Amino acid sequence: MRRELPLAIAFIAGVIFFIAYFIPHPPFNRFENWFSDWFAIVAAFAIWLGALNLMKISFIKVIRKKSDWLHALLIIISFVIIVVIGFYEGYRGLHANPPFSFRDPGTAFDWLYVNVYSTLSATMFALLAFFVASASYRAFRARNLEATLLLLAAFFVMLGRVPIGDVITGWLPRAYQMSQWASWIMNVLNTAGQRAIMIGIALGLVSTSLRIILGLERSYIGGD
Amino acid sequence: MKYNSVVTARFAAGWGCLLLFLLVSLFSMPVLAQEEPVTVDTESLLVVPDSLPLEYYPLPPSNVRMKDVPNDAGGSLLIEWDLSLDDYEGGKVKEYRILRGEAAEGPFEELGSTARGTASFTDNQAKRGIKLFYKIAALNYEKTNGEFLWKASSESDVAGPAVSTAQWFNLSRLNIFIGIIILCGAIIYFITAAKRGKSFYIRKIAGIEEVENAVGRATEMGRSIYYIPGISDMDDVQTLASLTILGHVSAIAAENDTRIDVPVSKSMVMVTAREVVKEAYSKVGRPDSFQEDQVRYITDDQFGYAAAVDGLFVREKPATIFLIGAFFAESLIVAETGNSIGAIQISGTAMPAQLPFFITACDYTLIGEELFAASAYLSREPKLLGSLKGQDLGKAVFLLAILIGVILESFGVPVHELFSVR
Amino acid sequence: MGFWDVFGIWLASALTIGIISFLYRDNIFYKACEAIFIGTSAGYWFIILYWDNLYRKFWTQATDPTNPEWYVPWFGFVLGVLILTRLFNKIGWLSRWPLAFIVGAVAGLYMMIYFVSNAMVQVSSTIMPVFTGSWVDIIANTTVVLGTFCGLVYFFFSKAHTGVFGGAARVGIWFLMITFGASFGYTVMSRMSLMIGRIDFLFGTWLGMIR
Amino acid sequence: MRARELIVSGLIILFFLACYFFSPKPMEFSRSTSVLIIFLLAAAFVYVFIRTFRGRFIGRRVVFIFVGVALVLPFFMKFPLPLQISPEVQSVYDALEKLPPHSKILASFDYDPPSAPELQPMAVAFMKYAFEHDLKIIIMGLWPQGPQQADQAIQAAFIENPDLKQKTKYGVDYVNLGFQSGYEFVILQMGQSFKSMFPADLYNTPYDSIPLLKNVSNFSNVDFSMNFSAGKPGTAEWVQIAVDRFQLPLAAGNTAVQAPMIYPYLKKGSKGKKQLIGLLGGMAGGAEFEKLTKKPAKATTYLLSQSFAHVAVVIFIIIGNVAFFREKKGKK
Repeated sequence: MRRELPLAIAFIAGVIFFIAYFIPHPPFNRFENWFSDWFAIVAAFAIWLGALNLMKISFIKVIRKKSDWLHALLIIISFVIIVVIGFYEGYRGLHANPPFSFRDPGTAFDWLYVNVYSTLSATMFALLAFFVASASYRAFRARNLEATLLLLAAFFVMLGRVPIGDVITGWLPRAYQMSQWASWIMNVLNTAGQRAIMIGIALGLVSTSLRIILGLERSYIGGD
Repeated sequence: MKYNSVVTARFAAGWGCLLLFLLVSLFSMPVLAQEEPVTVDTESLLVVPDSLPLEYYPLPPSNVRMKDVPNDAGGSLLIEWDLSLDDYEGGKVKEYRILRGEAAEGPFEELGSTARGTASFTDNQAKRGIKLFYKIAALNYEKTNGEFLWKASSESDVAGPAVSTAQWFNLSRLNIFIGIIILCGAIIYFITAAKRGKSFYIRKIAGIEEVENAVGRATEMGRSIYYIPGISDMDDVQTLASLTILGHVSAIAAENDTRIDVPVSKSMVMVTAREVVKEAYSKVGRPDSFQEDQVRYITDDQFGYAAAVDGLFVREKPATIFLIGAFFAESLIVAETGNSIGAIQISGTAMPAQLPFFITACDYTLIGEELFAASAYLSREPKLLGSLKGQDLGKAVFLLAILIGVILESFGVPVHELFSVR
Repeated sequence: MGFWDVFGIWLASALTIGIISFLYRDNIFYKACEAIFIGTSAGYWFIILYWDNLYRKFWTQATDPTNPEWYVPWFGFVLGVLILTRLFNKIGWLSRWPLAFIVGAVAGLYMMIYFVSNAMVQVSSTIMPVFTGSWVDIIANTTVVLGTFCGLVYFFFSKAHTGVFGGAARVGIWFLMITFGASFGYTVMSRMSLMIGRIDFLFGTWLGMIR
Repeated sequence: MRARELIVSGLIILFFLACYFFSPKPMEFSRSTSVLIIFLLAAAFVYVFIRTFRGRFIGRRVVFIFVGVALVLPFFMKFPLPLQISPEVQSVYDALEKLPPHSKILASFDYDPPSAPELQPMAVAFMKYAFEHDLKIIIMGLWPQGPQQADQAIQAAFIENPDLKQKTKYGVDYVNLGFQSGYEFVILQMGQSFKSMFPADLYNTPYDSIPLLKNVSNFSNVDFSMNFSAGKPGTAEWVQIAVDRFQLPLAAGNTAVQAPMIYPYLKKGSKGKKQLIGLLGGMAGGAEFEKLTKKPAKATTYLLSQSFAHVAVVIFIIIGNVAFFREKKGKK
């Protein structure tokens, strides 16, 4: 019951949605849209698990005064603040006249979103600009022909995509300046490489999906 | 793996329902063929309201005909008509209005309008299975800044009844259906063949061949080996492939009596990795030299994990580092530190965005599918070997198609139609 | 600019500098900002999914009598509740049913979507008449066809890379390397743009030093 | 160690407060100071080259300082940049030029603030162009923050061109249908009917009472569509479903890291039909589009910093590799 039923469910769901691609006749044409609603609703429930788990771990750290309990306390406080404001603004927005969305500019939720959440996530990713530069200097070596080709392509694309590339190759006729090299690399060489990779990934995904449907791939169910 | 009956039952069920479905769609083919043509052609009446003089009125369009749009869920009809004779540059026709009613004389509602010179409109609100009647009105009008000065329209005769039907099989996707059936059939065939013990050839993969000398280097220098299985959890296929390779590397490390450390970022991965390494040690006859803390959990946080691993590299100075699995933006932080302490690095991932960093920073890299091919090669598991062979067959078909297709295309044979999507 | 706007800009600037301080070393400011980030992002998605998925997609459609398909969201609701059983380890195994349904359905769907758009369409657009158009087109088209062909040969595992086949694989890996080089270049470009966006905020919006 | 950490953080805070209170607003270097700065930067790079050539690598944090300087200082410099228009950007502009007034454009915003620096400038330029040429915009988003970014782009367009504000009316000239979750299934359902996916707009006004959407039922009633995307769901999904299945004319703006994966869709297929009309790639794509619409704005100013940063990374790669080859030759 614990292992056979889920595999059967996965098999039936997989076959139905596989066939639904080929049958326009209702109700099959509605399956993909129904599934998008179910997927969205289940995702909304699943995040309750994630959030509750995060809160549980953080609470344990705070109560047992673990080494980084302050860090955990800050996680709890910021989580509670944005959730409380989110619910408050949401309900206020629904019952206001004219109703507004909790995400509208001017609501407290939007203020938290712009000034805290998006600032932090943008800066977190922006850090990588520095790490890429230091890795370029200390680790990226033309150690063999393949790595040399890679660095050359990167060289021409990076310089070609900014005006400085054309300043350097200003002495060439317009059609042969570096920005045209970069466009040619992108439109021809990159297209060919990307296609080979996309076809490879597509075939890989078909075989993984088939194994999931036929119940050969069981890792997602975990232990008994 | 025990050859259990449930799996074969499922194979039979899967194939059975697909064949059944194929038969149903084949038999339904003739039924669809005879679509009754719907054309009505009678002399049209000029409707003359009292106020406007006759010559304002354009001649109406004629020969209105409808066709059910094939391969859809019903609910859409293609309406076509011959242009009104007054439809030319500067002519009297400015627009056409499409009107629909549920009875020949019944109330007509306006569906939409098309610009002068167009002779077709798709009505995709035609409820399935209901008889519908259409007529097209040619419209002449004068407008100043959005307001109508006057309007004169003359309608074509009523055409109908037309019914939109839904088809059980989308014929335009037949080529895709055949393609996916061949591919899935090949994968299933190779998996069952591999289960029955048939051995398959997999070409040499550079990264895996190097494992021996990389571990050998660590043994000579008397330093440890670090194995980083990526930061994804057990639901990522790349992590599963990485753990297979970990088993292989641990076995060689145990033979050479060199310590292998596996810091991980997900607790479930730690549990599985411990099993894999312990089993590798016992397989080589060294169960006692395995210590639990060789495989330990660091943190779930991406950058926290990268910073912690960097610290370990700088302190322990391992001779050989493996970075195999699913990596994200932290990949270059770890690879850079590994490079700066002069270790030999073998990496492998299927994340396209991280491959450039691994290729330039590491000595050997398993590129995309090579990661999965390596785990199939090492584990000899039927489902992995069978999938790999099935995918190779798919690639072979595509390679042949491209080769032959390009040649034939140069002579004008539209081979690409075979693969195109409508 | 009301008080809250000014305070917002100052807070955002403090958080930005806190995160950037990680470049110097891992310090308490960075740890505080990281904690706020973990808490806020978990809470943010918790709220977004509540209002957009649970309320707007489930509740409004499920309780709307005029909606002919009002029963559809209820099945999603049942799946969701079953997922929550994972919280209690006694009946935790129940959560495997919705998980199996989602994983199975996604497998069935993605198999088709990827097979069509990543494989069939790409192969169909690679099969093209090569000797038409200007000589620039001819070179471009032959290179694309050759590159895709050899790239695929490299990822072919059932034959050793020796002889002509080995040659094609070698050319294939060259094309792949150039593709990785291009995406390396673009990755650098996008990370730099992100940092430029932060600098525009710090020196522009906050300090007002940029016009 | 504690003391050094406090001193450094004290210095950082002092630096920013000094800038806040004492620096000229806005600060601009004269032409000569700009040239002097470039000369100093070049000298610093030569010093690094010599040092590395002798085998003594500079530390990770020194590299960070170089990158920081290369990113910040160009903001205050003024340099005319010879910007070449790439074919994929030109084809987006040409496609927009061919649209007659009052044509309806579906603009889907699938990105979030972290990718705003690359996509917001081109979104603002697109809104300005559309309103000036009397094109109607139907906004929606597959990412929760997308529609907000669209709103910010419209407000920025109004600020830069005030009389646009009077001319354009919400509901008649543009409408914002807001975010809908469900990834690519949203596109699929829009193929059949927009209304079923967006029963009401962002401000809960019902679909049918919006004048702009009177006879817009699905993709066949839209003349053009523009997709701004930073990942998944994004341009790839729009091509796979909206273009492949519903033949929607589509152009796109992508972040730089996403662009390489989208280029294959630009190539003419066998039927001579391109899946994607054109592509604005990263900030450079935005700057080229701004140049085409003759309104240089944010993207153009960012591009100078981008250029300096790229040159810095390229020089670091060269220095690293020269030292690597010298070391390898030494070992042999």
